[in-house]
Amino acid sequence: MPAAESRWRRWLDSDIAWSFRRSPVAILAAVVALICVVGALFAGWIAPHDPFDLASLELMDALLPPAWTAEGRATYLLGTDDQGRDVLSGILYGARISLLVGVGSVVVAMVLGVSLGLLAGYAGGSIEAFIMRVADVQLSFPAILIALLVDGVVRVAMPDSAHGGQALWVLIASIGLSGWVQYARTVRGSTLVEKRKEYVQAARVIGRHPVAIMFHHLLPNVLGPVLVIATIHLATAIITEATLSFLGVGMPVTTPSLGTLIRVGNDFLFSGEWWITVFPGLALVALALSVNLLGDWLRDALNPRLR
Amino acid sequence: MIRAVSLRHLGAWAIACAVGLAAFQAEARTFRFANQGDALSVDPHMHNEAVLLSLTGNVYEALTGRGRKFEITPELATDWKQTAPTVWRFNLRKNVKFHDGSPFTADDVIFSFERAKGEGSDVRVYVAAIREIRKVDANAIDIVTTEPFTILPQTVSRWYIMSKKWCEKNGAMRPVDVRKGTENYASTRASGTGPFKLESRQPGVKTVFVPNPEWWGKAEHNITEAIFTPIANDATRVAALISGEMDMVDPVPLQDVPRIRSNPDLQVKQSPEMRTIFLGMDQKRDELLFSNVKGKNPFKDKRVRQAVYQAIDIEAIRTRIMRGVSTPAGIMVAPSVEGFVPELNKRLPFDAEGARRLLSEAGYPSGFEVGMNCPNDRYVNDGEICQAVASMLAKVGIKVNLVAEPKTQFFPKVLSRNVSFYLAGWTPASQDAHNALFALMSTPGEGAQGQFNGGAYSNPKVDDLTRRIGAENDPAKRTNMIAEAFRIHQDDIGHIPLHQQPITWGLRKSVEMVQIPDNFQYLRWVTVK
Amino acid sequence: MADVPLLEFADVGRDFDVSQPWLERVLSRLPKQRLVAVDDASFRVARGRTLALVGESGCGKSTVGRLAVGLYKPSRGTVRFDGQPMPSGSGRETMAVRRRMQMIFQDPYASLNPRWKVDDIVAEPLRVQNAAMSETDRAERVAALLRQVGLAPADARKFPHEFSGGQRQRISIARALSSEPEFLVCDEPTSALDVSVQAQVLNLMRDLQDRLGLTYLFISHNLAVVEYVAHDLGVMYLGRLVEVGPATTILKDPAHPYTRMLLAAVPDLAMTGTSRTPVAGEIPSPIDRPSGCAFHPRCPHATERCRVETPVAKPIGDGRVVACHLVGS
Amino acid sequence: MSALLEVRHLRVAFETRRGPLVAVDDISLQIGEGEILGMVGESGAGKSVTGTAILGLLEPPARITAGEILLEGSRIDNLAPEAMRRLRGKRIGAIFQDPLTALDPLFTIGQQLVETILTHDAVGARAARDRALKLLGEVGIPAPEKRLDQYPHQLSGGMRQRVVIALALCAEPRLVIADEPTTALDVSTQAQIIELLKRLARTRGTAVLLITHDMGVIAETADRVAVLYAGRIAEIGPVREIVHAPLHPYTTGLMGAIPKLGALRSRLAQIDGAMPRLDAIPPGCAFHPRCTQRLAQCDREIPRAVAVDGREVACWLHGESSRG
Repeated sequence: MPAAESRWRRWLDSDIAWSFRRSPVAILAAVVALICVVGALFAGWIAPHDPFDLASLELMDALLPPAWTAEGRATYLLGTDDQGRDVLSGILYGARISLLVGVGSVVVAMVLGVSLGLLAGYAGGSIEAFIMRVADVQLSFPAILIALLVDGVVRVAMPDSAHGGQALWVLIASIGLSGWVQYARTVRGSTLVEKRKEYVQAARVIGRHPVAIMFHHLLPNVLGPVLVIATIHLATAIITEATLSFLGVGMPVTTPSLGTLIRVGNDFLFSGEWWITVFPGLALVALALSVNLLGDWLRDALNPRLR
Repeated sequence: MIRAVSLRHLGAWAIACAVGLAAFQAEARTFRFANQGDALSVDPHMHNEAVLLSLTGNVYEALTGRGRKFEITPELATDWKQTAPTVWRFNLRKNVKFHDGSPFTADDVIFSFERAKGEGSDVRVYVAAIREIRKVDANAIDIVTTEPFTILPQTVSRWYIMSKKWCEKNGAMRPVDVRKGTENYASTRASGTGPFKLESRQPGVKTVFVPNPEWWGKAEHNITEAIFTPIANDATRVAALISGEMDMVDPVPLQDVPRIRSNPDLQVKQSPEMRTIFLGMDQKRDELLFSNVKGKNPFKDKRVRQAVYQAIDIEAIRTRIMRGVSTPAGIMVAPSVEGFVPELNKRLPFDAEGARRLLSEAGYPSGFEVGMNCPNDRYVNDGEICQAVASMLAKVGIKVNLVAEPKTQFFPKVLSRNVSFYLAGWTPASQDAHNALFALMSTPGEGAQGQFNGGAYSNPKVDDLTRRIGAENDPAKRTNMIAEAFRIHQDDIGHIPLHQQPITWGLRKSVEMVQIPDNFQYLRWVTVK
Repeated sequence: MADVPLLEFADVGRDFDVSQPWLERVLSRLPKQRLVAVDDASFRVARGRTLALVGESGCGKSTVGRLAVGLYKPSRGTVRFDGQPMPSGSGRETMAVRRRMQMIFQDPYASLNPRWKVDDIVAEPLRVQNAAMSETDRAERVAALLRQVGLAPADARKFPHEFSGGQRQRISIARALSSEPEFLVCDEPTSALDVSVQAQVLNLMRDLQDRLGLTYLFISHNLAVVEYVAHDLGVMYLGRLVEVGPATTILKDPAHPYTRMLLAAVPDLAMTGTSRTPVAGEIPSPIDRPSGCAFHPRCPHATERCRVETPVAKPIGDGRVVACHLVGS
Repeated sequence: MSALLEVRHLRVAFETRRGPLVAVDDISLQIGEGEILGMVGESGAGKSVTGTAILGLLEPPARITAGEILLEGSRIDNLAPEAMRRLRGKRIGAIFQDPLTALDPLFTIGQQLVETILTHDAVGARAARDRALKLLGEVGIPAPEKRLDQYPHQLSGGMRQRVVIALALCAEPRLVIADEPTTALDVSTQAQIIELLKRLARTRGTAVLLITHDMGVIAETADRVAVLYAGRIAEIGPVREIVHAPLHPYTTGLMGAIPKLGALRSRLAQIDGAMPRLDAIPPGCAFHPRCTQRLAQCDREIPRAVAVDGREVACWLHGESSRG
């Protein structure tokens, strides 16, 4: 595959790759994020236990401290929770759900925000005014509040959605809906700049449909900043999910995300079983911080003025 | 110039503050207490649930009450006697006024009877045995029971008397279910005869009580105000106690008991609760609402119920989840309940292998799936117990789809019997086994019979015995009949009793408060040093 | 047939709404503001010829160009293409006309989508207007087009940023030619280019006209550039055509005072060292156009009549049409 | 004529991760009092970088890697930033292409002028205002009293550029660097600004470095001209001679490519190809791939500037050998 190889070489030679190699923070963040992502994706193979398999839980093994302490057991490296669930496995599986919700809600927010931003920027007039006023109004509320609101509405509308698989989609939808504004505003701004450029006019002269112009011409040119926002938003979305789960409106205990694990563990913080909450907490910090640092680096790397 | 004025202002203000503060300290004694949940309403007939009855029990009173030792005491009735097998004469306390100023009379008792047994009432169980109430005069009534009913004074102790005039005036003739979005005057306001008045209430936020200076009794407390706050999160509740924000919290999570004990300013008050935690199974429907088994109901098969029973490692629950302070139960009532049968209080052994065998005998060699409903803010570690049960059942092949939710969502489902498998707890309000047999284990029927029998367990023998126990005056016969009923139920595995949980309060050392086995928190016995 | 001009503007006007956003306008009680970008524009472009429009910023020449390709619809008057009024909308008729016209833009850095490869850019009109064409035919056509504008067929696989400004403008031209148009609007096609490259592009455009019989509407602010390409010339000032006619005639003997001023302002290499008197004043904003003849505040010959009465464009005999009170009377 | 500004063998490079890119290489020039030196070249030839280097406004990654710059005999390229800042206000003025960015939109024209005058001279506020008025009159702004209280956005482009020139002249600098001062303006306004620059040089004796891509502007304005190609001076000398009889093949091509009035629909002479990018400057004479009179040594050795008939030209055609 010489073509692929040369593309890889070109990538290695690009400014982004160069700036990455020059940034120890970015490398460290990437390594940590990679560990988190690999651990989450391959939880089924890596994790010593399956925390979702209720049959494998041993209640008699509950509340064991980490392996290196006197009462710890080697089979439970980071100890067990009150149900005898392996904390390490819980973290790996929990990170998978956190990542899934994070990525899912970023995709929802991105698709929604980019489409609305493109539409607002390209169509202008009352469509733009309407979309952007809605965005302004939403922006005056904290994202977590919007997410709580959406979540609450869905729960009232579908009372059983709080459980099982549906909770995941509800979470993705509510966090996604709370985050589209940033994308829409950025994309609208870039679209306003891009649509005045002559290549857009050229496409109009050719007679291309406005939707085609929006998606074929404008979209690729406004995606740069979107990528940066998406990365930073991923960290925010993971945190938001954790917050919602911590508040008890996120993932249920039977399929815990990192936030749920922290909430469950929180009850044991006073009583000395610190490992139940501290390790998921550290995992969350590592995941969110590394993704956020990567986003910061990407923003700087893509912004020539800061270079 | 401006500076001088403002300084003088400041000085005056500071003095005023200091004086005010001193006066405040001398007079005001506010008692702050917290529970993990709030009452749904302050209408005492709206919901038969301990937090509501406990809270409103400070404002409303019943004909009979409970003393510090949980004994039956005169309250709005000064004395009573059985005048015929089915007739009881209650002499009412004179010169008692409701908080709105209206006098308490026999009419109010009759009104409260109609209200408690009427539409919307959740407390029918307490008046179910009563056929009618006859007014003798303004201060005496005859209560006629349908059948001879020996434990009437115990049974009516949680049936609170409301003012007829007040209810009529404020359009609160019937209790309404706030869960259905309806509310009336009595949902957030109260006018009882009790030692405390309801000063204000913000549902879910706080409820404020102040002493009733015109109470008929002699105050045994020394507080000037009591503020109740629901704090759902265990850690937050404990933190509120430790930080001094709360004077008393209930419950203290078991894992936090050592920590509170080690605090020199705090104490833990713990005693076995009368409540029995149990599992219920739908044994009526031909097909379970939440299961992958179609066309039949596995729980109708005793072998399945027994398999569930024997799959549960109660020792593990006791030592790990209950931190060693629960009392495993073999029957549906606690040892402190009148009629408890010690020789029956033995559990089937934990035997996962046997459970699997029973399941395959019953035709489920690879198990089945069932939905389980569970409260997560009602009992001690309720959600955790359910999770543990789910994982234990998973080991024998029963896949449990657990729905753990706040009690406000949980209870309506159980009461309407729209559950397949559930966890609940029961305290016989009359302190008598009959209440458990009648409300929990009898076939759901007219009025309050089997009202809390969420799985509709039904055995005509139990029903018949229960009726006869209610009418039996001979203590020995009665005890035998109770034992017989429990034996039948135990043999049927109508429910799976789990354990009695401890009542665990966290208090400041400066607070004295009486703990009774039904975990009512009476402000009338609170003293703050 | 030959008598029908390929493009004809008949009393065409175009206004723009330049009001503040609705909310601000309502809050500060501002009236709606209209900008008359083009007014009373009448001219014809014959087949195979080049009409150059010249004028300073804000004179409306770019608006005329966009009206000519249908990017804007006229507020008044009619634009006819090949004798037919310009269709609007996105129907088949419009597409049929669109295929016959193309546009080349000023900024070679903005007129090519930076994320597209050259072959996609050049083939875009083909894909839109001739969807039935096979990929191989299309690739061949792109290669031929690139050769035609002096680029290598291998350049098709590159991105625009790999080219210099002049090369990009060639790509623009290739794209414009891909649908085999008869008519090209060239909006300042060389003003962003360096002189040496400008010469290349101008020569290329001339060659293409000779070879393909193209008709150009050439828009520029530079009279010297225009001289190299134009058969006919239109001079615009503040939205109006002040003088239209054969380029030779106008450049040799400008009739309108503004044309004269423009000619005088072109820096002349031959005049090195000698000083001359520049025209006074600057172009007013199109939003507040002077009354009467818009040029009167700067015109050395302005009379009272110029201040009051808008001059009507009238033929002055030698094929020219001039809008000035002082000319032809 | 003593040189007011002297640039000796200036070299400016951009430090990149692939090594330095030389944007200006071995440029030497002098400007005398009252003289206008035009600097012409295509985009990327290094004109603006030279101007910025003289102003001491180069920002990383660009920096001077060789050569020196002398103003009135003393070196200014090695001054501390603070000293250079004072010098820029006082002795070197600057005019840029976009007048709007050179003016602060939040202050009136008068405030900006008066403040600039007060920073450089210990005069009273009233005197400063009088001087501002005089300056505005001098740069040809009608009704200067009225303009003094206006904000930049209220002025037209030409007026703004005049204000920028007035600002540059506040401290009566000895040298003015004008970087494309007319590019953003309409032709009629451009002619006015050209006249203004010429008058300034004549009456005040200010030396002007006029950077532009427009040979026409140079021809009209400058006394001498330096033609830049790929960072080097191809040819430098009196405007009239270079315009009429260019020696360097690049200059010749450039002059031929400029459209001139009176040459109706004739074909333009053109130089094929384009100027190389900084990262791909050919060896030897950078122009050789485009040159029609290429010699054998052109792609090997960089030609040194030689004096020919009062000008200097860097081309092997005019080396030692061809000098008669």
